[in-house]
Amino acid sequence: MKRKRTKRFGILALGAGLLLLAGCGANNSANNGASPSASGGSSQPASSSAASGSPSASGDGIKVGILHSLSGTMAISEVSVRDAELMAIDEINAAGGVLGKQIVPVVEDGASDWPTFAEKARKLLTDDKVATVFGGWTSASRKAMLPVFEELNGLLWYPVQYEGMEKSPNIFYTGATTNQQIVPAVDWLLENKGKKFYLLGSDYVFPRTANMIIKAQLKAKGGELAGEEYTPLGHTDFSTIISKIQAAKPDVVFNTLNGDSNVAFFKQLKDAGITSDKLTTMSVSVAEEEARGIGADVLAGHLTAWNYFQSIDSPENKKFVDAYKAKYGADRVTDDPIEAGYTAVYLWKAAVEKAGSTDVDKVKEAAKGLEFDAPEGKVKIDGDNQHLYKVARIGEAQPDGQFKELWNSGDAVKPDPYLETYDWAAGLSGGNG
Amino acid sequence: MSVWLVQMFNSLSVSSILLLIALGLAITFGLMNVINMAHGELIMIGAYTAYVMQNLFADYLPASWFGAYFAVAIPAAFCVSFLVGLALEAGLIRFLYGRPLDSLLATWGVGMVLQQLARTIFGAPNVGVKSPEWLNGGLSLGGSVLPYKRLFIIGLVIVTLIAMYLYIYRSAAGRRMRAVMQNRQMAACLGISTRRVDAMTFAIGSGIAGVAGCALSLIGPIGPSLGTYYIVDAFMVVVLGGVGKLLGTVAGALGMGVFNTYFEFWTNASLGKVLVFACIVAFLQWKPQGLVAMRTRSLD
Amino acid sequence: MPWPAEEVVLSLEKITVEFDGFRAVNGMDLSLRKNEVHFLIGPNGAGKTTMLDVMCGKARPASGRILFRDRIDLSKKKEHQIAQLGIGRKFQAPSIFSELTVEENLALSLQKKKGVFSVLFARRKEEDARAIERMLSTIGLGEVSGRRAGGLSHGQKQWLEIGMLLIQEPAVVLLDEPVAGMTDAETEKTGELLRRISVDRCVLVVEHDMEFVRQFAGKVTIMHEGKLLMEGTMDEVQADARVAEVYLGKRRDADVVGAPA
Amino acid sequence: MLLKNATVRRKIVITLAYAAVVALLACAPMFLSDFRLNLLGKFLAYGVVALGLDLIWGYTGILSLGHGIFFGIGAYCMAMYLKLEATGAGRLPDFMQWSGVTSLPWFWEPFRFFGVALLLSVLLPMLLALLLGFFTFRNRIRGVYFTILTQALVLIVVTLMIGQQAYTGGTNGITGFRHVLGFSLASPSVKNGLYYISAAALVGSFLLCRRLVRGPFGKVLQAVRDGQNRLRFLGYDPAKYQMFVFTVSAGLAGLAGVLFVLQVGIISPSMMDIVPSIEMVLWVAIGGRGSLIGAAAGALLINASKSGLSETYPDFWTFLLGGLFIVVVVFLPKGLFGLLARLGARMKGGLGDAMAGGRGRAVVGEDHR
Repeated sequence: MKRKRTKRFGILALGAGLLLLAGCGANNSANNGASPSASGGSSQPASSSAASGSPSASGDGIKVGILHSLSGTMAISEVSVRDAELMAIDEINAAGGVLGKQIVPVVEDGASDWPTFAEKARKLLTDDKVATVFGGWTSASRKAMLPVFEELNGLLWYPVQYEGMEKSPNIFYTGATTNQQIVPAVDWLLENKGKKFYLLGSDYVFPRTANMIIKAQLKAKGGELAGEEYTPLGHTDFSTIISKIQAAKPDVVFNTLNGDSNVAFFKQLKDAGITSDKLTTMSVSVAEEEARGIGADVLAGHLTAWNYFQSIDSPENKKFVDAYKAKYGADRVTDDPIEAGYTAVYLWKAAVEKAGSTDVDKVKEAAKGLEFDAPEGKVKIDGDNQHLYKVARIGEAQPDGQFKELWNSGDAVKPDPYLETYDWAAGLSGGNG
Repeated sequence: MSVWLVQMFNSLSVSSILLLIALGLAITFGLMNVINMAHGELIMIGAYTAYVMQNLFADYLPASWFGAYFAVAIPAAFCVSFLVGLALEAGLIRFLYGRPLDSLLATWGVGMVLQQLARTIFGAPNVGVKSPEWLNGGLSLGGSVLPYKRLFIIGLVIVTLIAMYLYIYRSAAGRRMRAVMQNRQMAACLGISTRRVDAMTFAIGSGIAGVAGCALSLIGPIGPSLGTYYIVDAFMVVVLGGVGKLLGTVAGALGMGVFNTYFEFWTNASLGKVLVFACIVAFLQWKPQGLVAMRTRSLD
Repeated sequence: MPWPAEEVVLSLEKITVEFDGFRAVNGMDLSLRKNEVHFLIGPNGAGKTTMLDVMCGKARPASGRILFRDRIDLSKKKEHQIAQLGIGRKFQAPSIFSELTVEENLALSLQKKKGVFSVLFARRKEEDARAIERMLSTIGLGEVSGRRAGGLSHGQKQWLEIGMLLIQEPAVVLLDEPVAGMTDAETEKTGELLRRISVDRCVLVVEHDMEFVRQFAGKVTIMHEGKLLMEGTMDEVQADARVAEVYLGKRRDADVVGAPA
Repeated sequence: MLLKNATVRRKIVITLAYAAVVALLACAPMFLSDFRLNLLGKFLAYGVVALGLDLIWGYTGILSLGHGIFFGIGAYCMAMYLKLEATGAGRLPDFMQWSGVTSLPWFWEPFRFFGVALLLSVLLPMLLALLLGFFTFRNRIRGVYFTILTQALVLIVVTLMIGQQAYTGGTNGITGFRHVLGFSLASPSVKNGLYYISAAALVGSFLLCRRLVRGPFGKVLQAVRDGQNRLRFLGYDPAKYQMFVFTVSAGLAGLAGVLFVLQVGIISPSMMDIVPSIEMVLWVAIGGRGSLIGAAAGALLINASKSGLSETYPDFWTFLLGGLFIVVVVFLPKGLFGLLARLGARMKGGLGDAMAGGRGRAVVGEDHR
């Protein structure tokens, strides 16, 4: 008898849960239904795909999605990018908005979990009907969101340097692809530091792909591979790897470690008595923000390759850095992905204004060849692959946590995600997926 | 030749770190049978205490004193984690004695909250700790360098271990603690306040986690998700060693550290980790009680 | 399968059991016969419970043989296999399934084929219900058959466990201090139960309560320090000087503790 | 007479409640947006895992923190099929191309066929569970030790999956699917269909689990939970029962993985790791262990609130959810479902219809090791 009663209440609970869900869903669709008023620019309401993310603007603003990890292991990097994107939105709104409307950010937490990124992207596009989304950090989160944006014909601005081999018609890549960061860095190292490379990375797709490219490049240009090592994400003891590096005696350690592992690696490298004058390291995932976590004294002298440093001396950058510090605190720093996220918002704004609409297809069309004076210098959207023309830079960490630029490419480098213009890279990409 | 020496030192160092993170757990899990998944977050609290101490010293004391911050940070980390542990025990753990698996789930929720709390207070990015000058550099030994920090951690583990031994086996408080852990009813009958002993024991285990976090700030990252990197390793050490035995925990840490270092040396970091864990799983099949078994004749 | 009244059902030869180098049982012999209530007594630490453990597979002998019906060597078998052969054990502390009802406890024991799939596709039969009904009245728990077993009194739990044993109709019943902690009335009731069940099977009882032992005219085996001290009727045992020496010498311990062996 | 009436009335109410739940599930597509329906479908898949976990934890007393891998293996098997289907004949999946693999590895070949993929996605987890169970349960590893062992297993599998990027897609996992059996995964009718399949799978799994926990078999499981050593001396071999339910439970997790990947469109090692594995257990703990409805409802409720809270409070939803976990686990050992049952019993108690001992059962949290 007891059991049966128990069961009955369980059923009630389940019913209540379903109702809750249903209510939640209904509520949302009601909200969306109530505010479908066409945006100022998009004269044709919803082209072919009525339900699929047809960009909309509510009466008083244009909704955009911000989708980064605010919890979990990736929050250490992504929260700052979100901050920069929100700052850009605030600035634009203060200056009158886009198409005379305010931008309304809808912030979601990707929770460092790739399926959650996909879920939230879908929610932003279908429930909130945002005009565009700024978000992602890891390649995995981008890969997870990509099918959603392609299916619903949404628009994603991805702000982080990555391993290339991709050009989705629904994504704008405002970070560097390999030929704007890794390839020039390797060339510079071969010329200035030595031929013998030791490749060290975290075990995920970016380091593995980057190293595959580097190996091909070394082979073509007379470099030598001293070793290749991957550590699990979150690896924190590098004593054995440092021993291996010491035994291999490379000229250069090319470091594609991610996040927390960098802190452990550089601290332990210094403790083992290996300083930057004894061994050159080149990192591609260590920026000003990471430098704070590592400790500026520890990192000093080590090299990094980026497209932006906080130390860049230009009026645009000064304005950006000052605004960021004023908004979030004097102790905060800017870095490449933060700048790329900030730039992305402005690029989208420029494209929308040029198109006179937030319609995805129109914005994409308008974005072709669009130029913008970003903090890193003039950037231009490549109409073909939707990446940015960027200046490649190499910097040296200073004891104050900033990077001193040692070299730059002068002109902005044309993005080439599949490395099609590099002979030695033939056969790497295996065709475009 | 020298590589082998260095590797021997490295395995000792890795073992000492594993032992340091596992010692607190050896108490809360080994003696009290509480599966504290927030142990990693207590380590994190210790690391952030080091960070706060550093900032206090840098801001309020003359620069010449800066090097001393770390010496203050260790007891401070112990105290902070101790207090957090005390609060945790009073508000939560005491309802969970005898329900080890429930304690696992509840403390996992605690870990979640503490992580987000750290993110709210200190910001999401990692923070940096400048290590004191007297711990920089290392002991040169035949062409290789034994970092002072790693030597310091080995020393710290030994000191902690001795302190724990003296407390548990040589002090009146430790005697009460063992009495309660072995036979709660009997101890209560003898007039021991089991509530107080429970609270103290859990808090001490937490405090040691704080010390571990403080030491780890020397060689690793300091961020909100710091604890997640260590928690499973810590449990493995305790289980491998044999629950309820301090000596077992030492043996477990040594075994795991040595195998991990050499496997990693021969293969790579990922495979090394897989091999170590596979060995532990296989070993526990063979000896479910761990390296140092505690014998009982009871049915369950 | 009928066999002569005097047939040995279970025989243990030169059994030695070690725990961490300590010899709990040292070269002990014991034979159990059908239709017999056999008492195993001795001071604390004599190895009585360990002998039961050996018989039911809980402890493995370091050396010696355990033969069931002259053919089957039990020392290689696992606990559940030994139980299925018809050797039932009742533990000292009542061990029943407290979340199940009294009736469910009995049904669990009654189940003939105990493999996963036999149980999964088992149908409860009319005769099973009758067998449970009978056992409930035998152990006097008919009134509480629907109650959660965990809520029973100590004595009721002991009877339930005995019932769970008997319903399997085992050839050998091993009881470890069945009346420990019982009231006088309960002890008496248990005694009656014991007499009834000794028909057609052999029963081995480890007991401290000499009064209780005396009520039965069965065979008594005395163990001391892991060895056989003597075997005989209660009268013979009481008259023996060696018994008096080891037993009286230790008597106080045996009476005071009476619990863990 | 009165009793009989009450019994009949209760039966009617129960039947009606079941009917209402099924009707609600059936009608959901009519009042939920595509996105919400997709979410609900995903939660239903989670419900299947929760049922399997409740079977081993709530009823048999085995706590597995490794169900993420069974879920993941099931999902990967289906994902491999979907990936090959999306890639097209004679071409390699994208991640293989950029990892330098030149021909399809042999173990990918069987996954060209939907039927094989579906079969393997249930059978492989079961096989792995059987293997693990065979060793651990026979060696009588249980309770906390088993739980920690499953965590080690998770680490092993996840690290291996990540390390073999060329064959598994590494941390990215496998994504970018288009069709299943020729139907476009993007089309609303296919999505509706998948939702109904998930609902049916949940109901089917529920019936299967109910079949297992009722009757003599369920009693043996409870006996394994409450005293497996004692059970041995009754002639049962607990290890076999543990192996059996553990295997069934793994199979359910694998099935859930299939439903997940079909609806979510991605599977990656992050879904198999320690965190999701613990979360799965929490669904059961919060819903109410030892009650199948509770477990399934827990999965739905927790995930619905996780989605809802993280949408409303992206910055501090973890506080709320973490707090909920703590409060429920500590103060409601039988979960929310147990609380409801208790309230129900109290209301009934006023009517003089509750049995004396009955209430204690729901209130007291027995320690299930």
